[in-house]
Amino acid sequence: MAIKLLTFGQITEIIGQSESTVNAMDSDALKAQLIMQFPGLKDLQFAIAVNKYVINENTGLKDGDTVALLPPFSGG
Amino acid sequence: MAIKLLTFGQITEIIGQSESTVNAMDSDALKAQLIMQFPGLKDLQFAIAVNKYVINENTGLKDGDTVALLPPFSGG
Amino acid sequence: MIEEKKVKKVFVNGPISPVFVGESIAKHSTKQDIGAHSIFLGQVRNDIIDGNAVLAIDYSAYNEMAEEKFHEIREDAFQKYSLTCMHIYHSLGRVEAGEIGLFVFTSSIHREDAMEACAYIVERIKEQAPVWGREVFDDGRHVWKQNNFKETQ
Amino acid sequence: MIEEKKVKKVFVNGPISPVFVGESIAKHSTKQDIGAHSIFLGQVRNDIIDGNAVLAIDYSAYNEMAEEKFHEIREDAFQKYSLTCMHIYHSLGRVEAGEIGLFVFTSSIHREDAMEACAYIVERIKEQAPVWGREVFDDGRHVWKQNNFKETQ
Repeated sequence: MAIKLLTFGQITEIIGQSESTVNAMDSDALKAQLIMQFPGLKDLQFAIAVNKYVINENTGLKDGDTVALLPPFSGG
Repeated sequence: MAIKLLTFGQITEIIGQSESTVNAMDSDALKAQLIMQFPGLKDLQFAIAVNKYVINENTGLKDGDTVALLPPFSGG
Repeated sequence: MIEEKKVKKVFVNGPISPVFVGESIAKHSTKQDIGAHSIFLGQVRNDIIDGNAVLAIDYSAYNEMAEEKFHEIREDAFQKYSLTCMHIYHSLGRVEAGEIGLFVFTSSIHREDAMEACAYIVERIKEQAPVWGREVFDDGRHVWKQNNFKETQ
Repeated sequence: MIEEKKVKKVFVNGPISPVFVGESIAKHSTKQDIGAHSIFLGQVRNDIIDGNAVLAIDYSAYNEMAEEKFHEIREDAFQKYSLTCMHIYHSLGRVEAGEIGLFVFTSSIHREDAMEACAYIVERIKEQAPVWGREVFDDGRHVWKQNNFKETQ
């Protein structure tokens, strides 16, 4: 299950890279695993997008999916 | 009682001049007198300003006052 | 007399050029507490009325009263909204279809003030400024425009 | 693929120049059914945060998602309001204090549509576009900006 992980803004600063490959069954598992690896994420608010759509509940992941971690937006 | 009469837009077209001197005791008398002289004014909606302030009721006029007949606005 | 000096010039002869709008925006780059600009532009439409197309609008005004009314609208807008800057320009004379006859420009720290003030000023002008537009048709005839407006305070 | 082609380019590198805004306005003089233009410009403020002044904002985005989101916002605005034209430009990269990073431009026959659509689009962008602004201070540090927005639609 190779998932492409994209990060932005402050999250990239914590993780140290903006693009990587990870393994996870679903979005909750991925989030838990990332927080374990990067405790700095715990205090951050962020949304998760799977294949460019923001999800609001745990979502199953399959090979080739792109998951993005989105800190609060500040465009405009 | 020399009143300076200013007209604009369609009213100037009916009266034939944009500035003239008239005599009248008050705004109602002036209006009646103008409608008598220029029957085309009867079917027109217009506001009256005395010394640049739009009046909403009959207003006494004194020597040197400026009265303006204002057809519906269409600026902007 | 001091009162008179505060009245900013609103009327311009002929259309308002897009280049002038760009230059007005550029002048605000030194005002670095501004976060938002809102701009309204009124453009002359080539409406078809009874089969004839509007070529242009010829604007005239009761200048002395209009300048006072614009001043009052300006003061009221500064009172109601937290604004950094406000500019109002209105054409007099002939403005061809496709050209601009009204330019309202408000600036503020946060976007709500600029946007709400801009709409407020436009409504007040349409409703209360003693300005008249004569729509000139391609067959040489004309009609006097009449504004629709919502009642503003 | 056909879907992709309809996506209009929103992102520009660096600030949006006032001259570009003027040129965009000028292009609409041939569209003579337009009666009203509404423009919103977001300008970078030199806010003082903890005693340090913001020099610039460095914008980055999740480009692919943002372009789709802008497209969706555009379609929704055309659905909700009667618009003749709509243009959205957003900066990426560094925009200095006093420079412009967002340009929303709506045009319509009657003024209400252009003004309401412009406000609607600005709110949707602030709330939903995956764009981030890094505020760079004069002492070299930075913070990540966070938008305030009203819930739209």
